[in-house]
Amino acid sequence: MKVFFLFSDFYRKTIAASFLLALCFVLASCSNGEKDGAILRIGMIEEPRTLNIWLASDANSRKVISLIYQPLYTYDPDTLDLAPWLAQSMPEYDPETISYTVQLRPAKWSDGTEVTAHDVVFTVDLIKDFQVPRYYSQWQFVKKTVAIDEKTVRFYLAEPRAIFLTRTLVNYIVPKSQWAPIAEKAKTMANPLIALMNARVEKPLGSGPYVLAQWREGAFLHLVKNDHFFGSGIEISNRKLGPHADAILFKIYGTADVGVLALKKDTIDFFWWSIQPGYIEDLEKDENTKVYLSDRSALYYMGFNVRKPPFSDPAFRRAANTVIDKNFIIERVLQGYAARMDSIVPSENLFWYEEHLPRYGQGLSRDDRIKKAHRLLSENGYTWETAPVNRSGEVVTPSRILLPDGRPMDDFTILTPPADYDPARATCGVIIQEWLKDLGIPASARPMSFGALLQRIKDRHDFDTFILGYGQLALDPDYLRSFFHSANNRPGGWNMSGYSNPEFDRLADESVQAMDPRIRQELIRKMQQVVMEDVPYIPLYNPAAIEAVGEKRFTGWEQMIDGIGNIWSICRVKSTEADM
Amino acid sequence: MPLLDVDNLTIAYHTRSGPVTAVENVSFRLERGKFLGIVGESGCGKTTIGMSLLGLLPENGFVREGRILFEGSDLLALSQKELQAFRWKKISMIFQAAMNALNPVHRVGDQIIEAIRIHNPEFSEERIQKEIKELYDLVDIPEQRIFDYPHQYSGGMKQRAVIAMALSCRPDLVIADEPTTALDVIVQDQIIRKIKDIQRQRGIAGIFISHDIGVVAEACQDIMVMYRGKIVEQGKREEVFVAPVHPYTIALLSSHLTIDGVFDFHADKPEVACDFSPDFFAGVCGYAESCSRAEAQCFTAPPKWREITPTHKALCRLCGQND
Amino acid sequence: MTITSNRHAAYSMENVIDKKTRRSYKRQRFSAGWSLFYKNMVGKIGLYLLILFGAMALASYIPPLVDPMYHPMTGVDPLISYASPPSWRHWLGTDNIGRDIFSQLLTGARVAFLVGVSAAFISIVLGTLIGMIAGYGGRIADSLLMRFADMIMVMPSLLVILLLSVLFGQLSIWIIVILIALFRWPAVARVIRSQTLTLKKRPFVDMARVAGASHIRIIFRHILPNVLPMALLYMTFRVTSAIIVEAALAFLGFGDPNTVSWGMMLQWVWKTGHMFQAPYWLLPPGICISLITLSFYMMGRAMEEVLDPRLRKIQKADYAAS
Amino acid sequence: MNLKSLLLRRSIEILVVFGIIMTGLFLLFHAAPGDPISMMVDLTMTPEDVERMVAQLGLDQPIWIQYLYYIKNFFTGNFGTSFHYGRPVIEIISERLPNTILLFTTATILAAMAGVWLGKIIAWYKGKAIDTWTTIFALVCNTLFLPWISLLFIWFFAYWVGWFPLSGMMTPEIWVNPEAGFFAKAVDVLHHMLLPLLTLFIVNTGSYLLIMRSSMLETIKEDYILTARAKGLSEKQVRNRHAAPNALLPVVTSVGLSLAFSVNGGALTETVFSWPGIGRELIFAVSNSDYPLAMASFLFIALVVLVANLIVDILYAYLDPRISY
Repeated sequence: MKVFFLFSDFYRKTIAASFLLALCFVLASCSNGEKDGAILRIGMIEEPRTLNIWLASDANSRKVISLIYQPLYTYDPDTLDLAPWLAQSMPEYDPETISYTVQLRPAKWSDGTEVTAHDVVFTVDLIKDFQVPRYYSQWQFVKKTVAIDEKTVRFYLAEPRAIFLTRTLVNYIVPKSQWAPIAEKAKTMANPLIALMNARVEKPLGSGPYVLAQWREGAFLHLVKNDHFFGSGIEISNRKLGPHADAILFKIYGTADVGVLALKKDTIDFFWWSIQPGYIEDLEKDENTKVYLSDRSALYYMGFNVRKPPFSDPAFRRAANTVIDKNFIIERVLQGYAARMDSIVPSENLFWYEEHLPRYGQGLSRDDRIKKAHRLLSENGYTWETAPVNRSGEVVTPSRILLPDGRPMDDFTILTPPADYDPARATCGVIIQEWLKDLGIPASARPMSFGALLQRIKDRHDFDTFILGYGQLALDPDYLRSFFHSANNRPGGWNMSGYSNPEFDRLADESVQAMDPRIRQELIRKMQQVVMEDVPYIPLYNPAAIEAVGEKRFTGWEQMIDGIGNIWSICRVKSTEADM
Repeated sequence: MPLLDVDNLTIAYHTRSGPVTAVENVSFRLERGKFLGIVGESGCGKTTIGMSLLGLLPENGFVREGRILFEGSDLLALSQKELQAFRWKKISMIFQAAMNALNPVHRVGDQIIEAIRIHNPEFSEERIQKEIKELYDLVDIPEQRIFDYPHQYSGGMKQRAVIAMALSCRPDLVIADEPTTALDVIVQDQIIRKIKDIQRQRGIAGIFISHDIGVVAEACQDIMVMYRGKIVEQGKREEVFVAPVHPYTIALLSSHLTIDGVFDFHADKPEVACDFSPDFFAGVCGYAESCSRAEAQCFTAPPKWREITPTHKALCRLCGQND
Repeated sequence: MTITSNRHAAYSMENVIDKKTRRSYKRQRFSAGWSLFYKNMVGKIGLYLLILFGAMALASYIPPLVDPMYHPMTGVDPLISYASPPSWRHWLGTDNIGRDIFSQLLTGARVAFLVGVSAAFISIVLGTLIGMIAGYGGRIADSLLMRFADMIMVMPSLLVILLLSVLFGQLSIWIIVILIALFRWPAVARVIRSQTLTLKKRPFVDMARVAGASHIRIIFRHILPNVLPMALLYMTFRVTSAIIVEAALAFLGFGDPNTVSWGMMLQWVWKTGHMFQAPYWLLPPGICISLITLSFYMMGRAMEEVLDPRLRKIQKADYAAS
Repeated sequence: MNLKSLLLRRSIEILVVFGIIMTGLFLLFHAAPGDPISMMVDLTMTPEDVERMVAQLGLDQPIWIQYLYYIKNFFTGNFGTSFHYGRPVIEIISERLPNTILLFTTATILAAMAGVWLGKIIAWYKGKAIDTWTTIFALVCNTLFLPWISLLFIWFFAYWVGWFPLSGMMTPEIWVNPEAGFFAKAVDVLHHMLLPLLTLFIVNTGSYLLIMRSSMLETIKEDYILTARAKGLSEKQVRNRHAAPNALLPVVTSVGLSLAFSVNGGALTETVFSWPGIGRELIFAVSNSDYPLAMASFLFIALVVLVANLIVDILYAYLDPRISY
């Protein structure tokens, strides 16, 4: 009789019950409508990987961490100069001892204890002891850090370094009370660094405007206002700081579409993610949402493996640069929301940017670009059975290009990140492949998952060409040296192209030591000329940061380079209801 | 009033190439407590007749003309609901393949109880238990096997269980459609004896459908021989077996071995009359092609009913040369 | 009489009936099957849809000839550099870089056929061979092969292919096709095996064996022709699953970037943020994927009814026991 | 065969199959281009770290010893550390797996029940318009491209009509509210689950309906159906008591066989709806080249499918007395 049971009543009851339940939920959803006006709701595309500051390298973790840990100095939103943050004032430099002295503000950790010079010393020593990746390179030239008194700290440098002010001092300071025990324990482990980086910090102790209250993995993060935040009510860089929202909820949306829908539906106040241009029109139509377009300091480029022929031939690279239509990419792939790049340094970075650089194919029509590239290649010994430009000067479909030694060029790949990671770069790969084919250069685009891609390019040097980008390029152009100095041409080094030019090396070495900005500017500009003459990287574009907020509940976002998602915004946005 | 009166029944099936007649102008009567045997080769329409009595023709079958009167009421006029109440209560059936007639996922006892309960909703639980024990007793299956599953039964037991099921509502008429086909000879014999016993005990009427003339001969008083949807000869058992008239019946009988030997119908063959009934059938004799005695007229003119005795008739226009 | 049993009869009398009658018999069988198929509403809809998609696939060669800007991958409208709604110039509008969605849609049909049919074909060949070997080969081969088939069957193919793509990097469309085929044969093998098992017991196989035919000859000459219709039937089902898996891969961003498939189009519309803004871009590829799988599925079901004699018996159903 | 020995046999079979899958994965991992070490190594590691890890994982050993390490690590729950999260993989899996099981089993059970129920009824109207149209409708549902229809559903039901949350599994506002009790939280999770459930339900019900319908059509030709009718059972009784339980058996088998395919769909649904399940985690891990997480997620998904198959086998045995008695 058991089967009878299965088939009669049970069925009807289950179906009726599930229907009732469904109804129940729909009703429940309606009653869940009330909202707490004082919670700032921020959408994120992915969950942070970790809130362990030493492991965090992804954008989402850093967003959350930036609200918890604070640096000594931060960038002024208007001038992008250093603004004292945890520090009371600008550092004092003593050229004789090559030391900087920093005075701290009266600031407290979120547990109410004072932020002291000992915390700063501890942080620096920890980074140096453990050689924490990402941080170590910025601190390694700091010989010694000394706490002069509870609120004064002095850094002794081994040699003058230009980046100390612009890069090193904006790093976060961590509390000794929380990290010292972890560090002690880690030192006893087989691999101290891994132990440190994998240590779980359930409740990170910070000095920022918010502290973590709850992290529900896979769903949300809940941060509440730090009552001990040093900035509350004071004015820095002519801005009065809050924070005004009682709490922040980070909601995870997985895909940008849903994040944007959430914004339109007013379930979040800000989507902290640079969205695709496709959304702009729609969001601008909606009266409750506002789109912020901000400049970015970013570099998207195509790189060559100059260790390998024919990519080792500058003429070949110049021809490739000539045939690539950057305007096409910017106008179509990025819908115009990007700036053209002709140097490794973004043109918005006026102080360091060099204007007088070769422009290759700029302003030419497709045919003219092909003709120019064809001329360049022919002059350098490349031949074709059917050339891309025939005798009467018309552009035709060429046969495969023959290298100067007479052999046909082998197929090669343009490695790009996969489309789900960045559709723009994946599309660029395919488009550039087609342009190169106009010259008979047998390219094929190959998206590859990001980790594997980086590993092949950076660690194994096993590639032909690639398209990559730096989303947040530091304002100080020290990266030129990292990218192209021959000393960095090693597995794991940042000179992924394998570029090597003694003249560039010399200029780069000089620039490191140049403490006079004028002299350094001169050197940096020269470095750009050298690089752009040889084009180991073809800079493509610098996209705009497109961010959207819901205007209904919070206003007062602070726009600066890289967008509105910054500490200033978080400290200053106000609930519209509070005003009433 | 006879228990069952089938009058001029014609049944056809819809097929892709139009309707095909399966049973044509069949008429017969059955009295209470009597057993009627229908004999014929497979596909001759005998099962169709059985099914039509229960209103269970396949979905593409339909009664073209004729009447089926059961205790004077017309079965074909019954509504679906009335028909459901009528089935098993009045007429039940022992199906061809007992192996498949029992639902494999239900216990045998439950399947029998189900029938009792539907038709006797007023029965108490004890009463039902009593009934089923009686039934099992009747068909000689040990009581403790009542609630076994069909796959735990042997072939003979299944057949007996099917018989028990057929008797569960004390019907007036049981149709047994090839009840013994799939069984071996010994079991066959047991089953037939059982059926005869039960008939005697309960006094029910039956229709026994088989291609096996020996089985029919053993159980039935009246015999109908069918060929291609038509009754070709019908009469009392003795008449048909001792003095078959239709060449098909003769062929059927002469090819059959009984347990006692070949049917010996030549022994004391009575005089056979040659009275043709006036009603003619449309179409020529279906058997003519295979008939060893066919004459020219068999291929051109329709066959006629010959009444040999009031109870014995045959559908054949040949006369006087039936030896 | 049913078609299947006729077929066995026809082959068993191979040497008795002369070729001509056999051919006419085959033709008759085909036309009977065809009329049955055509009467089936599901089959008819499926067939019309399929013809439509076939026409689309063929038509995909035309747009680039009309104007290079209609090239599905590389052609862009010189005047439009954003996603634009349908117009006379672009019947279904353009995507965000100004490519014509209609010509992409047509090319998608070609890719779908290519992927679907080739993956299905490979898996059918594999499945039929393995099924016949398992069915014919006897116990050890049978149980080994079928255990193996069961094992493949419990693997979620899409996820395995994803895993392979993380291990081996971006997969090209042909590798994807082969991988899909490798995960899709077991169902075919099961059916073919059971058919082979029944065929093996038929007299004509015994006759062939007595006549001295080799195993290979028996398998290919006597068993294969009889299991072929079933294999073809399964091919239609395999086509659908191949198309779905390819589309899902492309949708997730693991497709071949040099192919314009419908899944790829969905991925573009998704990742470029036009999902909920450009219905003219979002709807057509999704509808096409759904409809092409539907059409193959419907064809398959209709064929199943033609081929399966037991299902065929139920024709007109005036139920309620007349 | 009795139930116990069947269970035992199937369990052993499943263990063997799982062993083969594990081995296959191990071999794949070794056959992949590039050495296995470089795949396991995080970009932040120094050469010494790598060496230490090589020793720890036994990657400097002969392949069969490595294999033993691999098996040992599996059974001790040591799947390594996720590159992406920097946490032990087992932790992530144990967070995600219950969510998947919740969504997937609910969807499968509901869809199977509804599909079976509808298929049972529809088969009774074979040849009528309602049958034809339901069949076509079921076919359409069954062939809808899942991620696409999920997106349309999100847009329509969650955004435009606004009945459901857009995605995810919980409403943070409710979960951070200290006043919200268990019931409110449970309702919230179920509310989030409804739309993905509906999507999976619609797509899966179609296929179960079709299988049940065909199976019913086969079953009603059986003799015992005729017996049941002859017994005077009403059509509904015949259908529900006699045809359906038998027709259900092949459906149960094919549910088992199609589980793997529905897992594909489950992973896609999880991804589109941001349901924090293991399928989404796998796709995510694949995107991020998080090999340890991807491998472990896959193994667990395979395990889920195998266990589900075992449950289906038990269900089959329970429903079919020929096996259980």
